[in-house]
Amino acid sequence: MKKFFVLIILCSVFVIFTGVGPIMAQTKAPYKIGGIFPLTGYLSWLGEYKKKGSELKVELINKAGGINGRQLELVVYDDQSSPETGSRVAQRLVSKDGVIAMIGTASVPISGAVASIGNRYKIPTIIGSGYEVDPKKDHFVFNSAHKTDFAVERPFEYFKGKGITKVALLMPIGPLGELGGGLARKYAPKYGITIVGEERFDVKAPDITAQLAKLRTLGPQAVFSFCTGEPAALVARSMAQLGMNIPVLVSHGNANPGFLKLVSNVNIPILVPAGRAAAPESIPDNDPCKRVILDFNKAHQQKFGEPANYYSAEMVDAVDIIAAALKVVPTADGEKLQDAIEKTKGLVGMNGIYNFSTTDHHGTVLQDMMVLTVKDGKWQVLLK
Amino acid sequence: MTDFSHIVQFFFSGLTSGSMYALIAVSLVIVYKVSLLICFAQGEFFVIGALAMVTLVSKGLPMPLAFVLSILISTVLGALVQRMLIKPIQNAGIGNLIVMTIAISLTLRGAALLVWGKESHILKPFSSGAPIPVLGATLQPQVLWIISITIVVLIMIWIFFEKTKLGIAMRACAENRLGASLMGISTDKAALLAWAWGSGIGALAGMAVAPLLFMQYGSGVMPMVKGFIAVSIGGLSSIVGSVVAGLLLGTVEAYTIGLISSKFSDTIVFSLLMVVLIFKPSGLFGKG
Amino acid sequence: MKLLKQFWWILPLAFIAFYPVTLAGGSPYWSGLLIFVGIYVILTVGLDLLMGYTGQISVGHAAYFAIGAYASGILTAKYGFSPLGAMVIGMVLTGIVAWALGRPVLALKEYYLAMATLAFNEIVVTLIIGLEWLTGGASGLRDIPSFSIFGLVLSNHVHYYYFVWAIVIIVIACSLAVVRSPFGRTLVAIHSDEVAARAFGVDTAKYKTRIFVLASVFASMAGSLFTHYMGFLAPDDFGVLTSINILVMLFLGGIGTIFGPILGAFFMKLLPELTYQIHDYELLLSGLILIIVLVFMPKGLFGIFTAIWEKMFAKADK
Amino acid sequence: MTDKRDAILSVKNVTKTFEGIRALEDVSFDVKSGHIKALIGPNGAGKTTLLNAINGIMSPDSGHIHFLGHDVVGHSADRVAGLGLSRTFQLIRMFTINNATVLDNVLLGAHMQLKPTLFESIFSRGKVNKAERKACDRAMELLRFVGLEKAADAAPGSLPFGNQRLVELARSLMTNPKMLLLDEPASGLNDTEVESFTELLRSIREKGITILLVEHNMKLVMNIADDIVVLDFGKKLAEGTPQAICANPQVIEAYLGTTQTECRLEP
Repeated sequence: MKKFFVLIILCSVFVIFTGVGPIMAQTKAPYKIGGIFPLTGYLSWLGEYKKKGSELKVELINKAGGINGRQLELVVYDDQSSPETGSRVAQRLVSKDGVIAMIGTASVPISGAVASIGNRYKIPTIIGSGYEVDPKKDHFVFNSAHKTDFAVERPFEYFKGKGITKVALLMPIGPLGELGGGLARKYAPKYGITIVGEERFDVKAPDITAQLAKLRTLGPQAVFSFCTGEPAALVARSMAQLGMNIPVLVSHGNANPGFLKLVSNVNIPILVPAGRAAAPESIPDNDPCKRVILDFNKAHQQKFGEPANYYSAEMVDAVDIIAAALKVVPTADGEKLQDAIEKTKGLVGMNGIYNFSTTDHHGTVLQDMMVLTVKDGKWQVLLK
Repeated sequence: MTDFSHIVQFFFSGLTSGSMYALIAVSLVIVYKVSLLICFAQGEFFVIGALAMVTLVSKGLPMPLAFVLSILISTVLGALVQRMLIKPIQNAGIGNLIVMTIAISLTLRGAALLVWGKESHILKPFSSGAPIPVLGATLQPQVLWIISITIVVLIMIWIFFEKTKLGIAMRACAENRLGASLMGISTDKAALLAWAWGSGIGALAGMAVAPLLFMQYGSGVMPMVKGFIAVSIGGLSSIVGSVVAGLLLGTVEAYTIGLISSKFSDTIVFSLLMVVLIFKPSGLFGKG
Repeated sequence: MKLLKQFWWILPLAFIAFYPVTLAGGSPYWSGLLIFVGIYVILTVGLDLLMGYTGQISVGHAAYFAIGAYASGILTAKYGFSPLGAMVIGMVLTGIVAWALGRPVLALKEYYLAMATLAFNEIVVTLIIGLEWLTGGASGLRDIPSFSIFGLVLSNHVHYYYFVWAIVIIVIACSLAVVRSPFGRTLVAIHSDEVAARAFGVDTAKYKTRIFVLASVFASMAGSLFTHYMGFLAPDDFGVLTSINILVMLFLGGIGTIFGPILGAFFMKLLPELTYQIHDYELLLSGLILIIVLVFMPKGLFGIFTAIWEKMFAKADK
Repeated sequence: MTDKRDAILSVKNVTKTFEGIRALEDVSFDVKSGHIKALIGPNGAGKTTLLNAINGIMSPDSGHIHFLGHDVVGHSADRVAGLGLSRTFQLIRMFTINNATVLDNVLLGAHMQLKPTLFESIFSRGKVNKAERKACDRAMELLRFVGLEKAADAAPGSLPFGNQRLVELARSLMTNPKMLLLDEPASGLNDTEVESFTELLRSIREKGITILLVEHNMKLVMNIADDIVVLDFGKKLAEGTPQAICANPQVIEAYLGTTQTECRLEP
């Protein structure tokens, strides 16, 4: 009897917390695109941005009459911030839902898992992450996010202009940290920068002052910590608390309003590389991207009460790239679609102007990245 | 290349994490002593306490009131969990109990996700103020709060288990079930109380470090693992041992990061732990 | 009815044999899903030998999964080994690691044992992350070829499905052979009462180590199969959370039976298929399901299964 | 009295301390091959501790224990068992996990003969099965010997305590021991059962198996023991034939006082 009582309570807990899932119904035969986002797990906070952005873009395209008279449909799955689940849902999209292309996901390992499926099943896949696409092996994979190289090169260019030559690295343990560390060492000589020291930290650790204190002895003029979100804010805040009043460079993943909130009371210069979408007001009027960004932001503001950000922009552009290719080659054939995407030239997106080729699956160029800093809770452009 | 001020800074860093590990470890030990069960959901009380306080503060409640209310919420939650979920299967094997606490942890984390969403929440420090320079290193005021909360909690535990009739009876319960019932406390009631204490202290730990961390529904996993390490080193049933082990763990971590390798600090810490377990199977401070 | 009682095992076997062509309808997705299920069956059955039969708690089974997976991944992707050769090397390597760890670690009891196994899992994961030059670090290891045996490439999902399930069946057969032999009886004795078992001449440390090695070698095998199917490896999939997941499958399915873990793996891998629309609730749901199983059906899903089975035959026998 | 050649077990100056309390203090005695030696004494006298020390469950702090010429101090229990020493437990220790039956329990006694390995269990089923069938026959034989062949498939927990002790006895015999340590095997048996149990012990002795018997039932002890050693507070109080022990005033004071009526030899 007691056990029965427990059962009732457990069931009611679930009922209370669960709403009724939305049931989607489609009448036409649309072009199906798969979307894979980290909606739960440690990357979930950015997965939402990506999902919202891409869903809105699909909605806008459909409102404008679709493509070749057909609608687009975005089938979204959660990769749970795990490569295995990413691979599984990609598989599901490809073979069960029969999508003609995939977009999405966030971290390098999940991208790798999804890309592997895209290649195997010859489904064009547009990743939005730091994953570096090697067109020779990743024939079907593209990346609408700026190359991670840009997020290091551009700030280094800025450092050079400011006479900063000594940079210390404080990298999170994980894919981002590995990538950032490698790129920093790669580009430092080019911009006359010396890496004075390198430390690692666990993003879940409550305290990173030990690493910072160690780096401080090396006399750096700036700290480069290639991390995103809370850890980035933690680095900045800890530096401020230790009285290290030197610039801290964090990853381009931070160019979103959430990060502004996290560092609202930190008083050291925080440098964030970012695409145009992060600070549209600073773009000159003659820039073709400005229109695209402002138009989309308006719709985004209307629907979600906030403008799009750098994360959503990647996915919006990913949808756009597929849509553009579909207009050229109205096909469900993966090889043909891949070919069309690879031939895309001069596509004006929110992140820049995409020019793909058989040797470049990233499409954007170094100048598409800017360097921002946080000033009075707002973005300010340091390097355009 | 490291001078004295860094050694001090590493020490503060270790003290901060160490106090947090120690509090979690104590909450685990209290439950273990009475019900011979390590609760793998302790990390969730840590998170729920902190997030409840964030919410209450943002609703405009004064800090102290929010503090007390959050502890109360976790305590009641812990007691409810014990009554509803642990008690019905308390005679099952240890494997079942471990998996049950894992199930509770999944459920609470799932509920926290729905209540507080996926984003991180920040709690403002208990007192404003600039970092304090000490011997060339810097100390954040919140760290002083964490340390004093740890001390106060330990004193409270000491008073409760050594000086109050109820506490003494509970302790007796841990050692001898029959003896305890003679002292007027049933093992049932003792377990319930232990859970209440445990979840309350877990929540307290979460609230104390929340201003240093960014709290999110999944933030409880790491503290739980670290607390578990501390009790394994300190001995499952030794409160003093677990406090010392928690502080030791934090300090060793900080010095490993600072002096040896931040890349392999976790590898080193876990390897040390295995060595300790193999050569001292019931912890450094455990008996028998 | 009697026929059913004797030859019931033909039913699941037939299901597995015809699944890709019937239910899955040739869809790579559904075959793929069962490939994952198969891999987790191997892991869970291995853990069951260790936990369900021998009573040794492990919260770090993913460590051996990882060693097998990375041995296969690294040897094939970087050094051009044949997948089969790499798999065998992985199994040997894992076996040696487990053998070396076995005696000191399995001398621990209960929570200390849980902690030590968890710690080893963390050590393996942090080493994978730390040794970037070898493992590809946290960013993952790319370009792992499909499985091939003697020149026959199993890139087709249906072929690979049969390959994986053939191994699953071998693993199950081996496990059944072990538990239904004097060896299994010895394990149960160790589980029940280690001291008493020793008094009857059982070198408990030796037997615990042996079964630990077997379970780890199984896990390593599962890792190799996983690697070649994913074509990509990242440490994220081998953390303590994966170990806990395997533990949950074991308890959900029914610990201490060979068929329970199969049900558990099926259930846990198929559950997300039902909750795609409500992914935010999945965590809560899986927690609640597990609680319900633990409180109401301590023998897990297999317990219900056998209860129904017995009722069926009890009626039939009348 | 101490004939070296004849002693299968010899305990010399064994001392064991638990948290400051002397459980055993300088205990020495021999057990002659083929004898039944009874070990008696009040509760807490250290009898079970001594058995645990002999079969290697725990090591004494000092002293020597020789079994068949081997010094077994520091040997683990399984090595001692391998020498041919088996035992039963005061608090019954049955294997019950995974629905183990009475027969399974007895079969575990065959562990040292079967010495199962993983390789054979998997790859050499024929050989394993053959050995197992043989062991099964022997186990059934032993169950018949203790009168429990009907309970072979029962769960051990479902049997009355007395019968569980008999299962333990069968399990120990299954190891083909040279010597048995029996820890209060007759507790929980009624008078008629005790009588048949006495017969059982006699026929075990006839098989040439030496027995060290810890028992409170003085009637049983006096009936069957060749030799008795008395422990009190961890010290050896007396040793000798049943008659001598019965007549020993120290023993009567310390232990036999209330049960003296039973301390009588059968005619």
